[in-house]
Amino acid sequence: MPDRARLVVGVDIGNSTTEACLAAVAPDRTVSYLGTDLTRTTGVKGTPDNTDGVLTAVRGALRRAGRAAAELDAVLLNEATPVISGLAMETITETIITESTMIGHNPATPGGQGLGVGTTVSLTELDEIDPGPPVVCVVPHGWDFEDIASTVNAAVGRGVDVVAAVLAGDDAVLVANRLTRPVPVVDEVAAVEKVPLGMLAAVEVAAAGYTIRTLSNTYGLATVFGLDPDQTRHVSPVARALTGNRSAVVVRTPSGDVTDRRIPVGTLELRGSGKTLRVDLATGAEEIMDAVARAQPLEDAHGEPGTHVGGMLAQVRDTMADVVGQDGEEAGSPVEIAINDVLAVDTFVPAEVRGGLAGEMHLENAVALAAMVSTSRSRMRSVAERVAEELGVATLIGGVEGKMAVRGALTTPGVDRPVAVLDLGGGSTDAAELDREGRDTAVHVAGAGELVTKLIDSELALDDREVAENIKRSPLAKVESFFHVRHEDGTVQFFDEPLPSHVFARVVTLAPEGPTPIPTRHGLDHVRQIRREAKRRVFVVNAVRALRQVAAGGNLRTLDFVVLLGGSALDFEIPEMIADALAGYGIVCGTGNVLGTEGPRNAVASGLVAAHAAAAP
Amino acid sequence: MPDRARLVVGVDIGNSTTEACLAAVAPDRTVSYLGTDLTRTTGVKGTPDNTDGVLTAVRGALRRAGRAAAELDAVLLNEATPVISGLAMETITETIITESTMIGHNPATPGGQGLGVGTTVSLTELDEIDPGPPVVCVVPHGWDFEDIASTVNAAVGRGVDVVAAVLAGDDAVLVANRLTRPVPVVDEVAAVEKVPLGMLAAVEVAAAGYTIRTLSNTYGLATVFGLDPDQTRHVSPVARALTGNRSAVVVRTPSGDVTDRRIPVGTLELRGSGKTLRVDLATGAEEIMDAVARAQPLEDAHGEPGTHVGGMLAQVRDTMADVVGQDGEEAGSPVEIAINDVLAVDTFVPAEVRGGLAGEMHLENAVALAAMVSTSRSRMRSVAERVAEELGVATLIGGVEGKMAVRGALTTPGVDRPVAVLDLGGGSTDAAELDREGRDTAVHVAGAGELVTKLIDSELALDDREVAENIKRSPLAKVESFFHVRHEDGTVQFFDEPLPSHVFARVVTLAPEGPTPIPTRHGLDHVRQIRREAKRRVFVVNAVRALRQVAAGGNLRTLDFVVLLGGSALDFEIPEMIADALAGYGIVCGTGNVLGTEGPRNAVASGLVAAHAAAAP
Amino acid sequence: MTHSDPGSRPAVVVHVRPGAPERVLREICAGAEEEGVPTRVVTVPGRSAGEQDGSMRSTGEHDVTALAHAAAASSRLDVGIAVDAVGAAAVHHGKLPAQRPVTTVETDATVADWRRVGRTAARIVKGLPLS
Amino acid sequence: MTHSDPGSRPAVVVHVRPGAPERVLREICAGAEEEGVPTRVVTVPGRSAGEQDGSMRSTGEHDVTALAHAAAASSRLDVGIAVDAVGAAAVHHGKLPAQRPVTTVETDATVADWRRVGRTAARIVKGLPLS
Ligand SMILES: Nc1ncnc2c1ncn2[C@@H]1O[C@H](COP(=O)(O)OP(=O)(O)O)[C@@H](O)[C@H]1O
Ligand SMILES: Nc1ncnc2c1ncn2[C@@H]1O[C@H](COP(=O)(O)OP(=O)(O)O)[C@@H](O)[C@H]1O
Ligand SMILES: [Mg+2]
Ligand SMILES: [Mg+2]
Repeated sequence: MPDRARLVVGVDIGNSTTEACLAAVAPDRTVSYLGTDLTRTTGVKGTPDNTDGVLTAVRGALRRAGRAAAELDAVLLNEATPVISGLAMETITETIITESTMIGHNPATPGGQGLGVGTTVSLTELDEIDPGPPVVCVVPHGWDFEDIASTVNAAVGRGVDVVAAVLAGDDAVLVANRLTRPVPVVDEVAAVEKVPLGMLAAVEVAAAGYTIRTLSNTYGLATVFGLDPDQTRHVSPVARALTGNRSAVVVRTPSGDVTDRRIPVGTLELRGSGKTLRVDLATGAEEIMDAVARAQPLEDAHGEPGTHVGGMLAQVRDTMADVVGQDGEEAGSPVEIAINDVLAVDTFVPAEVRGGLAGEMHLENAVALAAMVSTSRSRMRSVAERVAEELGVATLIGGVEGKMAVRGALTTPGVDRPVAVLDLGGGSTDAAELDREGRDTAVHVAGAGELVTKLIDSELALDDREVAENIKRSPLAKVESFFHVRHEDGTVQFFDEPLPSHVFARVVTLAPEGPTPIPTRHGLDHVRQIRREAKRRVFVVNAVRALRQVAAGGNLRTLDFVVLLGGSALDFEIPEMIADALAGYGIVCGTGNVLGTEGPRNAVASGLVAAHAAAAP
Repeated sequence: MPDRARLVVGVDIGNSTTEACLAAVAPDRTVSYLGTDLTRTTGVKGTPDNTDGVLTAVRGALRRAGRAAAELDAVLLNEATPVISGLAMETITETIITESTMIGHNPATPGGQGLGVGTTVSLTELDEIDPGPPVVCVVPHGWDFEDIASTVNAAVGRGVDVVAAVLAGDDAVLVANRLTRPVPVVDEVAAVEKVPLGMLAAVEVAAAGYTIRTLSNTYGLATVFGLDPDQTRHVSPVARALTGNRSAVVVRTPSGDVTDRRIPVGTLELRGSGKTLRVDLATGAEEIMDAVARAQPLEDAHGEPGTHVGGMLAQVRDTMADVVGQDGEEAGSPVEIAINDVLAVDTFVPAEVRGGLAGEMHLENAVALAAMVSTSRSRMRSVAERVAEELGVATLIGGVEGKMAVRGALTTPGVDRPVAVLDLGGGSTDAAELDREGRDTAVHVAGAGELVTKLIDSELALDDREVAENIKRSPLAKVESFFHVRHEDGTVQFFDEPLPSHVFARVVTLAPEGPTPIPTRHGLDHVRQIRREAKRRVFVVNAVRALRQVAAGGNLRTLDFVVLLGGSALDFEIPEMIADALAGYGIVCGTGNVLGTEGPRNAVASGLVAAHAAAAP
Repeated sequence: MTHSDPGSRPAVVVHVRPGAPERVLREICAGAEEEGVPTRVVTVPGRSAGEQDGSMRSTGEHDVTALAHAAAASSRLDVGIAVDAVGAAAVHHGKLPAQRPVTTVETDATVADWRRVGRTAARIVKGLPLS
Repeated sequence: MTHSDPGSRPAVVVHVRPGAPERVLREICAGAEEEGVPTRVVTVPGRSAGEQDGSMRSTGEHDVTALAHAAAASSRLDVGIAVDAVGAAAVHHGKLPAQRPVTTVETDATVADWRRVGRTAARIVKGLPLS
């Protein structure tokens, strides 16, 4: 044992963040923590590119503690299990309208109110029509609202029974206001020229604040069109597609139809626990996760080649191959790349309906998959060599991340063995447990902060990862006037300077620079619910799943203290969601406060130091 | 067979509504429907008091058809199964604060921001305190905000480290604005005199729009108070109770505690299917409904005497005994009263926390039970006799409600056998099925519109059935200014006359007379979610449960057409919720349109006519 | 047209008659301040603020209501309060008819009532239920 | 002080200069009407509506902006539109600084632009996103 305190720095290279913890280890093995730092990980975790980030973090910690690199006795690196995660999403349903049977796009300003049923006639032919059975007037592009109204009024004056209108432009209210006899009017039908003429059609517009009642009811459609039971069975999807709309048009054509088709996406093959299980991706998350549980511990997963699943998994595997394989120096033994965990989440994607006449959107079902890929080969050696070279300090590769995290977590006030940690990262949720006897276990499960961001991104059709990440990280607000916003908890905040008009009446996230609008027609609570549900479906599900794998006998009740760590433990609501879910098992759960000061950060880095001190010769 | 058309009227006496259907039955048995009517049921269903309602409905239908009572050949009454339903709700958890450990009442306007940890000292003693460790100043009632601020400022000026304040009055912002050194201030602590002095306390106030992070985290509390693992385990409920608050105070006392106690409410005993199952009410709805399913068909249910459950079920049974037993004329055979179905729903009740210092509320778990009681004895005979007497017309008691409802439902356009109906009433959800061969089955399950109203009432702590019924029946709106409201779908409605100030900024339901405020601090979406969840937990659950009992082999996929009937099928969202839930089983589901004109009303009454015509001699 | 002078900081405008009791004004302003909404106090001499409303030159409720309406009209937040010489007070909104104040209190009101006046004005601004 | 005359029906006020093109005005009003918000058109002679803002008596953007601000000030809904003699238009809100209109369009605008002007004004009133 050395006779002076040794200066060591633990470094944790994560997928997103590299953290350092500087400490002095006294000859009697007591540890004095001197400073910490964190920086973005450079390059893909476990590759030589990480060196820059490591140096930044180590130097940062030294600077904060007022020490020099020359004083360092050792750099301790985590083992950085080569675990990466991949994300993919597949739409499994598709809505198709044939023969332009249905217009259900919910324009913001339909006109009139009520239900009109009649034969479709083009406005251009209205003056040739004789009085007779009711007609629904279809107005092509380019007509002015006053001309539309006067043409319809003239026909009505001649005794033609015009009971509704369908317009190309955004003129429904204007036209309705000018009709001598009020009828429901649906507008903004972009492809109005495709509306079949000479067919029976029904147009319904509900009062403001209400939704249609007849066309969204299968038997309402049957009544309106006089359908027989067999035909009724066929229009049932039309009724369902129109549910919740304020207005709609349904045209009865000989074989018009709306179908909700399942897209074949292929089969997932899971190998583990001595069996091979096959599960159709289209059956949804519940069945997939059931199969994953039965194949526990999972050894590998494959997707049927040539199918969507096949492509998804191949892609994740390829990324991993790139990571471990490119560097010639470490070639040799064949690299084994296996998928050790899969998380499937049911989700939906707003998608344009095929065959729609007005850009109708429908929420299609989809399945998001996160896969956890590991390999037998690590390239941390070369990271260590480079760090040693740059700093001129012995660089050691320390213990397994999860096990180190537990040690770090134990520095949180109030925590004792047996303790389990949940490291809520970007790509994976890692759990580790240390029991009363000092035995520890650690697992990685697929799916974490990145998947949450992705779900928010796709469910809100943002197509902007940064906006989705903002939504994830901060409470929402609604801009209620040019001078104030209302936070999601109902409190109001005023601004002295007027807010820009592009955020007016928008749901926003509040960045220090000001409100950032979320490009969506949905209200604050809808966005909030999507945000919370995404977090719940990833982190609450994974917390339970991961803890079951480390708890004795898979029984959560054997756990006592659970400490939440990692970047996603900084979230303003994820920790409380997990604590709520675990409370039922008698578990004490909270966000870690590593070293009593670092919050949920730095557990692995400080754990490396602690393990090193305990094992010191 | 008679050689002229016979004039008959079918009458359906429901728990809430009495409906009549007038028709002419031709010698060849073809039926011409002439008119319908409906009125509130008079008295309890199945008792002689119903007569008045029957007469009103029959006369209404006659008047509409322009016929006289003298022309009637027969009045057809439903069998009116003596089925009543009872509702009860029991709180199963209770939150208790001992030694005034915690103040978590979330005042609307706390002051300052951040976390302060120190020893509690009364403001009255602040001028006697020497500079030293940090103190949290506790301000009794009656102090003016300027005096509070100047006293604190004077102490701080002398070097006393005041780190936070707790006030009786609503003065936190006023005081915080006048402090020379800003600290977090929590106000409106009504029982401030009970805050223990000389104890370590932590006060946290988050920024507007955010929630506290330290005191709602178990390990945050452990850090702040330097707790050992055992103590940490004990404060875990405190952290959970404070989750979601913007401000909080936690005082560390020798044995202070917050507990979430389970209230013993007793055991439910279910007899059926040759077994007797016992289930603890406190285990919640899932376990109870599981047991109910295993005891299917349920023959009777009892609650342990002397417990809450016992009281609940005895009460329902007593009401039924009153209904069937009071009328001496029908005594004779001993009356058998049995509980044939139970629906348990998990719910919550906002309740004041015992031991709270500021009227803290907590959502306590509760179980709502709907029970379906039936008896072997019906008193419809006496109703029939009175009707016959008053109208001078032969009055017959026709078939079972459910079976009649199916016949009525078949008059809905587009419907064919096999068909199932769901009669969504006030007290019970009734299902009936008619298969291709003409075999029919019918069941009543407990829980319907009244239970939905009750859940809304108690979850929002309204204590006003009428407001709850309004919330159930109509979309919500928020009054956004003196001149406009925003409907729950986001559309805006303007008023020329200013809205009264008592509805300003309130969530309202829109009655024809104007907006009615909902007395709640919650936002529109919270109320909306409670409304929808109540409907889902009662009607979607019951639809599936009831249909399983009538479907061949309990398999919903054997069903083809499902027709929704009854008062609750008039709801603006219940039918679509049920249709959504059944779509997965390939079922065509919609709201009935009896006779092609009556909507979901009049199915039983018109079914009675149809059955009578089919069976006519 | 000073009513919406965009230079001034948004505030609830309080019009007070000369001689209005200091403690009434203090509690009213405190009520708004506790809600986080600033007030701007303007002393309005005489009773002439009812000029839009010639018929209401008498003392009492009419005067304080008209004065509050004028205060609201000059507030960028559209909300005004008035306190008359004997301590009666009213809260008004610029878009409401002049004769329909949001709330008024008499001269015999309590500290709690005055606080409520300020709080009500602030809560109109914040779009929160008034009670 | 006509700006909030509570007797008038709430409407977006449109100030037009004499000679403003009829079709511009028509489409602007149509844009608001389609959104269900009424407009009140007031012809304002000369260019004197910029009087609050003495420096901006020139034609063009400044005039139409000031005119729209004045229109907003006279609207019970706080929203105004202006159309000048050559067909340039602006939308303004009464609480915004005079020189910061919500939107403006030039004389070479299209039917769709003019509709959008009316729609924008209406959507401010309704509290809906402007685009
Ligand atoms: N303040 C925050 N709130 C919510 N999420 C956060 C916050 N900071 C980081 N994250 C999330 O944490 C994840 C990265 O966690 P981290 O522990 O740094 O990952 P890793 O362990 O893989 O390096 C990302 O998904 C990121 O969105
Ligand atoms: N328009 C409506 N919207 C929603 N619920 C309604 C409506 N009208 C009646 N109800 C509900 O229907 C229930 C009564 O249904 P009904 O069929 O009349 O009962 P019953 O069959 O027992 O006589 C009540 O719970 C009532 O709240
Ligand atoms: Mg439109
Ligand atoms: Mg306060």
